Amino acid sequence: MTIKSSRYTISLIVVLSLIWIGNSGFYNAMLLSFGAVSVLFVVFVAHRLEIVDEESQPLQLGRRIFAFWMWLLKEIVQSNIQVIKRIWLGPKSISPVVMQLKMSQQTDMGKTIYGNSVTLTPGTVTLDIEDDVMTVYALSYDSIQYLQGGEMDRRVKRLED
Amino acid sequence: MFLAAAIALMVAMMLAILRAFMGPTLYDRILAVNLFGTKTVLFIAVLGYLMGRPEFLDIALVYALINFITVIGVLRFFEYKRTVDDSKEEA
Amino acid sequence: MAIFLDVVSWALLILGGFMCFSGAVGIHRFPDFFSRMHAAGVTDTLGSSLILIGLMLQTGWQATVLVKLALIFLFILLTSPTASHALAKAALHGGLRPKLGKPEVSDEIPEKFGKPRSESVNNQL
Amino acid sequence: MLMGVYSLLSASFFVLMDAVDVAFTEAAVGAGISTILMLTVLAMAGRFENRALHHPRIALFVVIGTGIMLVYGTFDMPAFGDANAPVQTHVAPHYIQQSADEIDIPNIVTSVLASYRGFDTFGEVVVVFAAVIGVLALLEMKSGEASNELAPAPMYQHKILRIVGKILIPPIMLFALYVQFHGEYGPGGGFQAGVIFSAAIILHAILFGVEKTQKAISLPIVKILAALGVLIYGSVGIVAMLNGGNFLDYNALAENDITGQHVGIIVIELGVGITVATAMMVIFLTFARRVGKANGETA
Repeated sequence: MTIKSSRYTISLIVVLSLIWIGNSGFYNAMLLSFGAVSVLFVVFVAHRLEIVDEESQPLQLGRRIFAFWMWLLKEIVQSNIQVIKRIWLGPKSISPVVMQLKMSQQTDMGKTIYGNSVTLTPGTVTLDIEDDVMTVYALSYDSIQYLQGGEMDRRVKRLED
Repeated sequence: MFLAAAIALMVAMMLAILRAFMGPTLYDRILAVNLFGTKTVLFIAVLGYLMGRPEFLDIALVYALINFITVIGVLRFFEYKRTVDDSKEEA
Repeated sequence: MAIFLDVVSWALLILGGFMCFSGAVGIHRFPDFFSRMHAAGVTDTLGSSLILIGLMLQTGWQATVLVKLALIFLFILLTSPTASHALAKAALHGGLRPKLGKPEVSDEIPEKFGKPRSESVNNQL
Repeated sequence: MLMGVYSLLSASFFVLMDAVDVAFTEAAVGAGISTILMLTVLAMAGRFENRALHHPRIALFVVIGTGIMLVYGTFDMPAFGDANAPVQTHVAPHYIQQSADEIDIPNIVTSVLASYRGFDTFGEVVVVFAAVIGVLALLEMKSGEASNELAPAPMYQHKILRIVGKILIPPIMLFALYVQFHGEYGPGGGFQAGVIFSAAIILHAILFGVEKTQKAISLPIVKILAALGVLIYGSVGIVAMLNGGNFLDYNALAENDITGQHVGIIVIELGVGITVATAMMVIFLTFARRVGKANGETA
């Protein structure tokens, strides 16, 4: 086990312990020791399943992700209002578009965040990601133009490095 | 107030079920079931408050987990089935 | 303070309920699968967030309840776009094609996704 | 899949009726695992369906007839919530009133399931184990031939699914263990925990392919664990006997009656959890492997 992989293990242990402590609500010695055993067991199984790495424990994103979330939240609220307006206006108000966009992210993690952010903001859905081209389906041309403007792309890119 | 939210969720669930039965495509059905699952999670959480039993949240959490796994499982199944069908057509 | 919290959480709950309801209406009003997906997305994101935050304000600061609600919240935010994306992708590869509004502004849907096979994806259940 | 909706619905009903534990089980078992197992079976059986031997109408008739009889039977049952119903007057009051004194754990359902009705639960665990043996006996008869794995759909393209799956699987497993150990306090226990844990493993198998899951969790070990779970349960009973009590009489496990009950319940819940989790895994993995084989032969 190298230093690098043990970092992810420690992060996993911390996350799992927090989940346990937050969930349990009983802090006697017995349940806490059960918790410790459970966490270790899960870490062991996760190692066997080969799912402990930089993809499952995105440490490199660091603190910047919070700022990104805040920004994303604002976007989500705005686009939600739009979609709901369209729902009540009826099917005539939409004119769906499919577009292929380039994504500037290098890692799969970055692409995932970008793709999921696009899907999370209603009005746009990621249909497919292949290499660095993303196929997006949108309810209207405006949302595509917004994505083409590239603000979200840049923000996700900034998370990466 | 919880009641109002619960009723709204109930109505949403009904509509989702309607869509699940109507189809018309397989994916519509899966979408509706997924929506139904999310609504159920919320519904159970709200219901827990309505009845003053916060341990219902455990169930809601399990639901959220299981719902996701089921949807993915169903999707993978049909994806897999299609690849087999395709290979059959070619043969 | 308590009353203020109550009012805010009521407002959030009602708003969330309304969002979920409109999303459900949306999956009946929109014409095809892909646009319905957006309607479902509305309820998944904003609807559930509003309701869960509304509930969080009503916990009376019991730590475990708060944590559980937060876990549900995170979980929904993580899985719902994933599930939507997987669904959309499966539908696209399964040969379903979205109805497009103005074809002139859309790129062609690439051939690599295979031929449309609308007849075979219907009524498999 | 509509079956899954049905399970969700009935779970909501149980929630309404305040039967938290039942709802929990229904949520986990009905909505998730049964749907996935059904689909796996479909994937396996769908290819070579035999021509129906008997007329489907007869079957329909039988089903409707049974349904009518069942509905008729319920007329004899006491009205829902009737305080004089035999269920309410027989042993239930004893369980509800004495549970706190005799066993001292907050969740009555767990104490009934694990302590008062220890024999019944033991029987259920054995049934689960027997189901595993049955599945293995039916499916593994032609073992020895090179197993050709579930045709891997191109996973490397599913970037989003892969990453999100990786993030989610460990918390799901931890949550299963949380449910396992908090069965005494809230809804939950061995059965539910086992199902959730296996669901995490099944998710891994769905996302990364059965082959990879099997490399991490070898089937022989899982099979041994399944047997071990039943063994744990049974040996608790035997230890109780050695200490001078009856089979599964937890009071004999420790000096103090209540401590004895606690220890007994925790250990047997663990046994139940292990058995259920491994049973689900064995069944799913065996089926999934067979799917690959069957299609390898026909396609």
